[in-house]
Amino acid sequence: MYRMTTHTRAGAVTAISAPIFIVAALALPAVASRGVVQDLFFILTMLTLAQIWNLLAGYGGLVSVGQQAFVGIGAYAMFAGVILLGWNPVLAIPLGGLAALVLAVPTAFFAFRLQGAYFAIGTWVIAEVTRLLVAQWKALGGGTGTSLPREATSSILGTDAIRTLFGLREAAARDVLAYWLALALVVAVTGGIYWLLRSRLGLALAAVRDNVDAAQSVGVDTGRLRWAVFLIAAAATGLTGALVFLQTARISPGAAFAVTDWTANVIFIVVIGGIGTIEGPILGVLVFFALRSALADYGSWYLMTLGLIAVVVMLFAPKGLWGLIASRNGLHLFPARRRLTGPKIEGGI
Amino acid sequence: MIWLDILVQGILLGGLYALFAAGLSLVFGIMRLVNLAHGDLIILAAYLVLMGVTLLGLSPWIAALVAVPVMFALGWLLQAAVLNRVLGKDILPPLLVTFGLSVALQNGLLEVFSADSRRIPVGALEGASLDLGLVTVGIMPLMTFASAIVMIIGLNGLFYHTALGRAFRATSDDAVTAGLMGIEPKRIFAIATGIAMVVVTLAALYLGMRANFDPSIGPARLIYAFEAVIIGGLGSLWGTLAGGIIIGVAQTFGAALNPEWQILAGHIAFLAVMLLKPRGLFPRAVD
Amino acid sequence: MILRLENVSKSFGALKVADSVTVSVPRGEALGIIGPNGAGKSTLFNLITGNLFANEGRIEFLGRDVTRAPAMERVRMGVGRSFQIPQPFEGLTVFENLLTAAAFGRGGREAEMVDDCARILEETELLRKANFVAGSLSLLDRKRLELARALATGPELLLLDEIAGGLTEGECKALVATIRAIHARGTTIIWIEHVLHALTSVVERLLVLDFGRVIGIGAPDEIMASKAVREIYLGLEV
Amino acid sequence: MLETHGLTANYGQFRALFGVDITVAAGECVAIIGANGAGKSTLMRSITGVLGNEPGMVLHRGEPIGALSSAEIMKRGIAMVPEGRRLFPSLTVEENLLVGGQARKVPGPWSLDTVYDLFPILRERRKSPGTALSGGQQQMVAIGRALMSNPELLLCDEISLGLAPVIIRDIYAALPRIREGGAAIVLVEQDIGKALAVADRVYCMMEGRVTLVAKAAEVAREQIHSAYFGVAA
Repeated sequence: MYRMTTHTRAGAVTAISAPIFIVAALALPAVASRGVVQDLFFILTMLTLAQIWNLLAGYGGLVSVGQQAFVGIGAYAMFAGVILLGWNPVLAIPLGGLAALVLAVPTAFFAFRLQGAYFAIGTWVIAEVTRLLVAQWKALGGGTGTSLPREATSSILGTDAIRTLFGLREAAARDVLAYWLALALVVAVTGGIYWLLRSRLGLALAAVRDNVDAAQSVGVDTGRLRWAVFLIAAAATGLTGALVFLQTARISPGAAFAVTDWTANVIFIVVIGGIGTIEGPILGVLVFFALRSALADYGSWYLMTLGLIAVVVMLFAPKGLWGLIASRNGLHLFPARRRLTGPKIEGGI
Repeated sequence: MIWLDILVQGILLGGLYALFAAGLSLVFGIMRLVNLAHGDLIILAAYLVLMGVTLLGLSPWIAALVAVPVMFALGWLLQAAVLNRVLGKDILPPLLVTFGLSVALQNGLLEVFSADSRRIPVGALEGASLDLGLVTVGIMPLMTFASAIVMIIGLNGLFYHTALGRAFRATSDDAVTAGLMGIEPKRIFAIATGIAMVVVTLAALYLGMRANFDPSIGPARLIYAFEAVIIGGLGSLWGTLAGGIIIGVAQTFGAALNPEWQILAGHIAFLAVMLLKPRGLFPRAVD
Repeated sequence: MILRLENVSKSFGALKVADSVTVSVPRGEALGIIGPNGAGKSTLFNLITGNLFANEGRIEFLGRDVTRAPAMERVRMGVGRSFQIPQPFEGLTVFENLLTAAAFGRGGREAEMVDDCARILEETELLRKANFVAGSLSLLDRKRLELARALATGPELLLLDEIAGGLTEGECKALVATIRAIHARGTTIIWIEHVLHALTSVVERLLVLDFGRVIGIGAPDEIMASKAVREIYLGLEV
Repeated sequence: MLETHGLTANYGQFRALFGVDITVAAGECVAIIGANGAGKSTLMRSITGVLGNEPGMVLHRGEPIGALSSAEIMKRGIAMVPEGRRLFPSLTVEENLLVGGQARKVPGPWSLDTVYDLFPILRERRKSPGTALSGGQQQMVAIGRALMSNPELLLCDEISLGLAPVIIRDIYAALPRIREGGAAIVLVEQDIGKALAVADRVYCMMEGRVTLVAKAAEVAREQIHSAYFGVAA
């Protein structure tokens, strides 16, 4: 007689349009220029990082400002796989995820000892330590960094097929491959987070966010939940890092562990778009990219503007741009709300 | 004898880190706010002092004296206009706001002062040193350390022997009840942040006189400050000095082994303390 | 005996909030707990649920020593509780609140819990508002939700903390009828309450707590009539 | 001197007070009794501005004070002894007392010396941290701290809570002396006997409403019982 559903009309629209978007995005390199493909690669990887950070902070309450640790270690692990083990770069990407996962264990062990805001700086310290340690890794260029060897970049799995398919030069084909991988990653991460929110774990996350004591008293293992979220986020961040530096083919500790690129920008995307929603980071990354393009010629004014916009958004619209939209018309493109249907039930949401 | 020298240098360096940390500790102690822009505010103050020296031709000491009220007002305004609005049970808003401020400030400084390294000129004092028999110490590090001690004594005096200090501690314990005593918590917070900025100016003065600085080095100062505070145990200024000394000594020993290990050694010392004493060396009895 | 407390003590610094509490609750009983504000009633609940751990003594649930077992484990064994100040998951709907409790309290799949959640919502008169966000509820509905969520964990032992306080008489009556029905189905209940007429209409025994000590336990009539209890509880100098 | 008109209070979504009217005249002692959850403490928190309310709902000397902050209300001469004492743990006994008087400096009978005369034990323990004291001594500090501002009106929220009867007697013994100093007193109490013994008038509250207003000397036990529990004795 009673049924549970998460179905909404907006959700149905998403379910239909998402595959169309994905197919269109897959086919895009056939018509788009190399510059567009590179821009899209940038957007997709930033979106991936933003979704992951949003999972951590927006859903898990874990405000990390040390995500660059996992980007960096993921990228370096991929380089190590290629340079030291002679793996194909594409196959070395999972190594990045694995390395980040391994690093996440001691990171969580230390950072979880710090309460609240100090957790944030704790993760930052770990990121710095990782950066300094990696800079000692002479086989990978130490403090100055290194590049992927020519023979590795020229033999990346799948580039030959892309070259013949689109009639591209090698470097452009590599960009297309990276773009496709980024597309796969962002779909997997966004889809994975959406799936998580619709699973039991999603209820637990929401419960813990609302009230830790009450969550424990209904049987939620809050400690394990934190660990799970942190480890998942670290592994996915590591994969993204490996992919980003596969595309650039050059790495240095400064670039791979840059707090501005991999954490500050990501935080601004989430905050401006709307924290605690899947739609927020998507909207945020578009605003971010638009700002970046518009202010590209103004050097550091651009980052300053971004920082100030984030402050203003936090002060006046703490739920971000998507929050403004959703509060107006209750639109949810990724509905996870479980509704009970059956006799005697009135509206609600 | 070289090791003794390194130890002394490290201890004196700890004084500088205690200066970095005291403002952070003060603000956290009173309003449970972690200001991620703290390091960048130090750099801002350093540029203010530098401007006083280069544009107005003042001596660094006078320039710092001029910068003090400016920084106090800035801290007061920052707290009253921005941070008071986001203080609350949820730690996310203040963290994100101060993080946004940090990035904005850093890039604003970069735009105004460029990425060039600068230094506050102090003339003859810069290289001067004092021969203590066993070791020779620089006058500047010695003054830094002495200033840190004077500052801690001063802050403790303010905290424990004045009505304002009483109001600080009462508000820190229980802001609602402090309100019932006629104390406006938001006003107290604004004054506290103002005072923290005065300490920041002192830190900036020594930072700028002892070494080169540029707009990008704020976050690293924040991290040193944070480590000193956590090692010391929240809420104890003497503990913060001890924390600063531990990091300073670790850094000088690390640097003696290999110049590349200086910063790393400081961080490792921090992590080691965290492992052994998660609540710091001198935790407050009441939390 | 479903629950046994043996010489359970708990102190916060110098303050003893539970002082050698010994009590046994047989399966199916409804036990009321009264005592002045600050007597340690909610502390006792927190010790039973594992939100606090006893300094001394032993707590047994279903014959197993649970003195050191964490809250989460006790919920799964069948200890359900409501909070004195309602603590709903404000961002979730009423139904989702129950679903969370059912899925984690019993360790089952969500889909299997739907019917049961609907039944509990019906019983606690919340069905109508199943899809309302908990943060928007009135006090009465919050109290109902506290009860419903505790029930959704599938408790053998239900701990109710001042669930009738702050309600109008009519609202209180309706809630009491619900609690009585739950009790009639065999759920063991321990109930802290200041609204005595509500309490005495359900419970079979009353326990009086003062300064963390048990100063009386027995049939409600006897307890309410005892001079010592009246003096301590009401402070009336009779 | 103080009046509330249809005072309502909400905690988030739910309402804890449903239109409460009380008045307190200068120098008067009023008791507010009722079971736990009746709204007594909420009433105190509303009057002192801890909970916000509509400006016109609380009047002090005829002026609306509902929109003022706790600090501003306190500076008008309304001091509170909060429920649970709420001493500042990082302040000593003497500092706790001093903090009570530092924001409002008006001439009056109360000073560090006279508070120590009222509760001599506090003089001996003036250097101890407030929280190292016994419950009864802490309560004395809380009362003394409120007196330090020489208030016109002293609000006492559950000052006998969790204390042994002999200690409660000592604390209540101080109330007549506080009245001699000129302050009006509002006593929020669960201990009906104690409250009635010192009050001029009594309000009984139940479930967020005032259910009984009477002169303390004239009220019958049965009346209180039914106002307190909602059922006859």
